[in-house]
Amino acid sequence: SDLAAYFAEVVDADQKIEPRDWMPEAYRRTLIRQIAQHAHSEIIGMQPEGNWISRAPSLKRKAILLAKVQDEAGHGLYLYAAAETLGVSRDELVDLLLDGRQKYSSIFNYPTLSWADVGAIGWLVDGAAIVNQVPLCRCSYGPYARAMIRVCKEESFHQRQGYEILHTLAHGTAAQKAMAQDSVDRWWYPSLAMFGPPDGDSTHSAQSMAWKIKRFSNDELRQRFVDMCVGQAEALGLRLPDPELRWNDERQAYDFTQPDYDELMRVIKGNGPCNRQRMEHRRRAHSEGAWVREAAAAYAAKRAVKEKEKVAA
Amino acid sequence: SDLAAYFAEVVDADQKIEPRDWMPEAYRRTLIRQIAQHAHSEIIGMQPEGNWISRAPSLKRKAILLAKVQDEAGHGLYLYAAAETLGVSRDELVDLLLDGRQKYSSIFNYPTLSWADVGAIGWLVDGAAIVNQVPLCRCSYGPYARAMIRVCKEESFHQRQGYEILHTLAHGTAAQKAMAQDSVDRWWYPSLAMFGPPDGDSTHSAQSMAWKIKRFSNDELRQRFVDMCVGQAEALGLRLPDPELRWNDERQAYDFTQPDYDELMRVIKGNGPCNRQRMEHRRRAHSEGAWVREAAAAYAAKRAVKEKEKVAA
Amino acid sequence: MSELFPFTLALGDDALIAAQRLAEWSTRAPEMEEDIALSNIALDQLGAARLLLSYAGELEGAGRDEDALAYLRDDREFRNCLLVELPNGDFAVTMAKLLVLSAYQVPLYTALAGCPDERLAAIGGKARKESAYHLDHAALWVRRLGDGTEESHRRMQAGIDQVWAYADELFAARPDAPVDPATLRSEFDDTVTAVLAEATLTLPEVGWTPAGGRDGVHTEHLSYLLAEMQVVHRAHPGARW
Amino acid sequence: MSELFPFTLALGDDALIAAQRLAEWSTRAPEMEEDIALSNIALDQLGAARLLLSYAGELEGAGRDEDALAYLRDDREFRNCLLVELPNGDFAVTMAKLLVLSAYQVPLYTALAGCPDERLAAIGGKARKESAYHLDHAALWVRRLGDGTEESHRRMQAGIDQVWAYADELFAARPDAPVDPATLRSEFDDTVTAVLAEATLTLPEVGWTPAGGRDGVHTEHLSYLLAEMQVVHRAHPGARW
Repeated sequence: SDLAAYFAEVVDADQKIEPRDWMPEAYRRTLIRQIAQHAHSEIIGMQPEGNWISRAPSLKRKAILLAKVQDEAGHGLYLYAAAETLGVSRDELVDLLLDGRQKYSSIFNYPTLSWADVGAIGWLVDGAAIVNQVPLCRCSYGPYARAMIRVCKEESFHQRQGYEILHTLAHGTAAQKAMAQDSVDRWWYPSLAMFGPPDGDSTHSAQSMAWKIKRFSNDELRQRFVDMCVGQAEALGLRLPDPELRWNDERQAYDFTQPDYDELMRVIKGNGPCNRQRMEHRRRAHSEGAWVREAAAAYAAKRAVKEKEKVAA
Repeated sequence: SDLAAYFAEVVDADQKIEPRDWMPEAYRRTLIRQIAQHAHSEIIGMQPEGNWISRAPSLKRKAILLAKVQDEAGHGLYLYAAAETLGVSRDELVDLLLDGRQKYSSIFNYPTLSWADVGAIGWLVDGAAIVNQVPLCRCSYGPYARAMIRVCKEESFHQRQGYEILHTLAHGTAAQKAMAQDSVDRWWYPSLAMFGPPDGDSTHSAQSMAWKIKRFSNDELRQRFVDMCVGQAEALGLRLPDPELRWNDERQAYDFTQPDYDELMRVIKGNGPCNRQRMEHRRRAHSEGAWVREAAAAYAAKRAVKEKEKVAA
Repeated sequence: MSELFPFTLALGDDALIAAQRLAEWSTRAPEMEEDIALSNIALDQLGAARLLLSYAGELEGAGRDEDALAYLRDDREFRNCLLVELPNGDFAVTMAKLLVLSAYQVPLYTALAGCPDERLAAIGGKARKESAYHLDHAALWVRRLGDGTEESHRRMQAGIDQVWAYADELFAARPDAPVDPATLRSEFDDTVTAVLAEATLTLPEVGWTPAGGRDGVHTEHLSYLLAEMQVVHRAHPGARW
Repeated sequence: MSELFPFTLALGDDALIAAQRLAEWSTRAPEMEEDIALSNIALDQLGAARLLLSYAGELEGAGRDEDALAYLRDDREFRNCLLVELPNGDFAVTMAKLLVLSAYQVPLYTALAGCPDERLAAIGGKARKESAYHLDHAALWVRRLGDGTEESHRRMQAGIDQVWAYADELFAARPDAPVDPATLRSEFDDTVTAVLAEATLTLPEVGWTPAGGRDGVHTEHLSYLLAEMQVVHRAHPGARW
């Protein structure tokens, strides 16, 4: 059809598909799923870091952390708005999350056990997210690409803050340095797993590549992330917990140990250390807030009636 | 009447009135009110000390405190049982407490602000309670008198523990000693107020004296308490916060500053620092436990039916 | 030690403890936009707290910075009003607390902006704009909840009933301070009365006036809040963060 | 350091953290008799914790007594199972936790009572009687709630569903220990299965096995519990109490 041809042409030419444009139903569905999952990840991802706001060890760090968690809520909102341009409502998507029918990034199912984890999440988890997301700024769907540009800008700010936290700890007291190393030890492999299963096992990839939703394979991005981290870890004075990590001159890249993909699958299936806790937290906030949302709606309805009466009078 | 004469004779002879005996309705009502108030005080009185169980600074102190708060629950139960011998049920009395129609000792409407308060409550509050209660061991109503004997034994044990806590603090670091002094400063006058308004303003006293429910006036007991505390404070190395406190050779007793009876009246009327908090805590525990009590009753009823069926079969 | 120290410390402690409580809503608010709004308000309070505590440390002249004051004092040394340390309760209680706090902070910071002490005047000038937003936000929710559903009306009235008595402490006379809070009461009363009327809510008669925060005699809640807030900082004496 | 140290420490930490959680019910239980009963059980656990931690300190040989071990370690150094650190939840969750814990501690302490180490044997001999009472108490309530009202059945089943997965960690093999917990699993399963059947409850299928407590990788709950438990002790370094 003409529409399909026009769609293919726009994608091929690296132009943007916009909400008003025709698009294949599978493209729409893929994007909704991916953007929603991304939005859910921002919202659920507030919890592990939010866990340390009340205990942040200086007022400055408390302010930075609070602002960061707030930014994540903001990212969630942009992304839900981007998904809404595809003809689905935020409420529907939130219900899909709360019912467990849509996922969020598995990384947020690990617990934050120390203040240093706030640093490690910033450095490694946000770092991995950026490597994943930078290519999405060129994604074929306009609203998603534009949301990602904004998100990535803020994420790289967050990543720098995380790096700074770890840097301060790694150059602080012996206990602080040990805390930092312990965090890196716990977060390294889960961060590597954020790029998804190895390319051989990845399902949706080929079609997403063709549609220019995805631009690099899981393994390419993972390698890029490892190569980026090695030098930063050295600068931090922290050790990446991989005895096999070494420069491969032939590949011009670092060799490294793959994360435990069985563990990744367990966590994706809902059986990570914190899946139940994260979902219960979100469900509780949602259900405990129901009376407030209802009140706001009732108030707005009353006001609308009053406005009408005023106009009529 | 013969019954009234017999009642008067028993009381005059310092014998005990027992549940099966005839007694004037006003005597019964006075006793119910007093015993219930006493029971309520034990139950509400668990809260200020219970506030420090989770934070007790050594495991030994934690065990002692937990056992003490548990003892208070036990005292509450004896006393409700003593009141029940007068033809009222514990559930009725608990409802009277929760509705605010019966009182508890005003002392428990002050907050516990430090670990030392656990010591000060033991030493001063339990000390004042003992001075109040020892004469009640000879009260004319048998079940109350016997409950008080048991309660007083445990209370003096608690008082010694409180004294010990303060002694350790007063002989510890400068910060510990300051903490102990601060507690005594805050608890001294409220403890004096535990004996009630001055004799001139006390309403029920004369009749209670005649019935041998009460044996000494408020002011007599208060004086006895002050005289007891002065030496103990010296031994502790802590200062009682009363510049007027001095030995009166003529009276063979200590002169002292009276507590603020206006404050006492405010607290009795429900306007102390913690009245609302204490009542809300109790009401919440009661209402949150309702489904458990209902389940226990339903289970017992089912079992009773099954037992009957077994017998019938 | 400057005579401005106790006043500045009290204001800083109000803001700090308010920030700590408001931040507890992060990830728990009734809707996502409100999560962001409450974090914003918490950030404003925290920002004011940092300016005030830093300045308090200078006024004291004993070498304590904002973190020393925030993390290394016990509850008996805190000078915040009781209102801000009360537990959050439900969203209605939180909005009742925020209404009272911001209806007090708006005239307070406005007056402070005109006081002779330049540092305090600068802090007041910055903070009054933020407080005006907090007040708008709280007032909007109090109206929505008060005039929303039957349940929200009941909860909002209960929230007001619960916190109203704690307002008195805010306006205790302090004649020597750069701004005597007693002079702010009538503006406060006008603000709150108007909001409650629009919200179809009633001003409760209370008959008790809890106080003590300004003298370091707090509720039983504050020491728990501080135990959590200070735990990491205190576990690493002398460390930098 | 004796090879018995890690095992003894883990048992002591289980008992200590269980005591801390159970004691949170003090003044909050559904009925007064139950307030007393839960305090009793908390006191038993605390008593066992003190014996075990004191002995652990001796086995370690580094001069740490029960209080040094209880108050001066961070969560990463605690070796308790995750089960005991989970929040209390409602009364049904607490009874589910207590059922699992005591159905594990009864055979554990019984076996310990016969182990070659005299001190551990003595502790086991004392604690097994207490644990038998805890088990009876938990089983009674699980039956009452499971076979009580519709609401209590729902809550009790939810309680079991919530904690059941945490049982696995208790029985992780420890072949070098005086008692290998793996050998206790079948007795545990028999006990719990019988109680749940009588209570008209179903054993959930879980499919996940949370663990990490024995290696010091806990849930996010433990550090909050410790912050509160340790706050006074840590605020006064070196003080006696």
